[in-house]
Amino acid sequence: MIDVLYFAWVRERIGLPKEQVETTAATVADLVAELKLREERYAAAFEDISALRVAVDQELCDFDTPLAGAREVAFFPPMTGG
Amino acid sequence: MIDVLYFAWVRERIGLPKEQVETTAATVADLVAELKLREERYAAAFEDISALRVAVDQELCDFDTPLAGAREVAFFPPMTGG
Amino acid sequence: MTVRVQQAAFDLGAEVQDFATRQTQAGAVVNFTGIVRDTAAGDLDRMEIEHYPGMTESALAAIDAEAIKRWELKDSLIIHRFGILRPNEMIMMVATAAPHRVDAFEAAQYLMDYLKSRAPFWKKEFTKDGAEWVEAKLADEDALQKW
Amino acid sequence: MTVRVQQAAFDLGAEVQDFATRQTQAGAVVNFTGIVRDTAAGDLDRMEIEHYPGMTESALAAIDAEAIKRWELKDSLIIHRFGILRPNEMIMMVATAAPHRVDAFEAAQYLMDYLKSRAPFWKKEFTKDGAEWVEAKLADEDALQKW
Repeated sequence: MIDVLYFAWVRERIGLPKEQVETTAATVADLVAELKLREERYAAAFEDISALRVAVDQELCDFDTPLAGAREVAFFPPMTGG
Repeated sequence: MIDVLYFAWVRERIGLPKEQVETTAATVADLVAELKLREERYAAAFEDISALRVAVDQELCDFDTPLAGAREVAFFPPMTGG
Repeated sequence: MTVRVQQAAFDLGAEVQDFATRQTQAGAVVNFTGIVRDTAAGDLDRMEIEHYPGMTESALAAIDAEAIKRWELKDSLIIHRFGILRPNEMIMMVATAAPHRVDAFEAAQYLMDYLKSRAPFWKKEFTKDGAEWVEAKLADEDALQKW
Repeated sequence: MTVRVQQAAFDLGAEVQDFATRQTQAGAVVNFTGIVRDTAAGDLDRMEIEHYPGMTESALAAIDAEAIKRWELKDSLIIHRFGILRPNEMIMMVATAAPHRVDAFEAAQYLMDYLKSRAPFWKKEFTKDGAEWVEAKLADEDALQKW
């Protein structure tokens, strides 16, 4: 089980900020592929992956990052701090 | 008559902050040459002209600046503001 | 070397005064403050800033640690707010203290450049016409290249 | 767009707070503050700052005007003290306000670089061993080349 978090418009499109996901996905990209198959709102949120950023266990990383041992994956648009 | 001002160690070496000078010097360099002939303390202050800066009528300028119409000439070391 | 992520407003004057007066080794102090600006149309009701609790703090601490490694800093401070902010409210501030001004300036710019694009904050602007997420600027991403 | 040359101390916190809160067009505010640092030996009694009344004000105004020409500034402030200053006293500050952070940062650095080498101030340090004029640094002169 992995905690999957969504922020900003990703959260709004999917309609929830956080959920627990039962997955055997090897990488972030695999997890995205699984989520997209779930429902239209997931497919919409993950439609253009280049518009998204991902953090595994609160560290920014790439979509090909392995999920072995990961507890938390977060998806969000490019950050706008400052 | 020109007001001649001295600041920082130039003022200390010459021993006064300001004086009126009767001169027909055409340029700042000519004025310096005249002042150096006056007394040892002037010669000491103006010994190394590359260590000095000059302002004519409160504008930084070069030593070859003409003095025609000038009311005020100031000599001082490189500035240390901030 | 201090990072604060908070919903409450901060007192810029008091923070800057306190930061500058507690320095004993640094003659140069730089501060940057970000303020909510109205839209071009002048109709901004509010900005809402969302963040990623936990990651926000660790991302800011990592950016701060990198700045301390790269420049001779004696002290640093990052304060960033989240939640609802109205026009003219202060969003965030960074402060740096160094023996020389170049270090204080460059470190503050570095903190700002990274904080813009690598700290998990997202801004949404609310006007009478609706709400829009603020889009990240390409120029902000490009700014990271110079470090 | 405000230049103050004064003997009296200034209230950094109040100045920065006032400067930032009076901005309505600028989301980015940068402040630099210079503080009297002790000597390496830790024996500084005081610093005396001499200046050239009249020229000081016009030189600072000219530097400020040039910054306003080069960057999109909505406001600026320069305060510089003269007279006797003790360790940890604030010598001077500049503040800049701009719509974008790059302008606020660069303009503040420009003001500082020019103020260091082109504003008629001279510093003298007094320790128990005597007094010495602070020498201008080559690095400060070189800093002007980049603008």
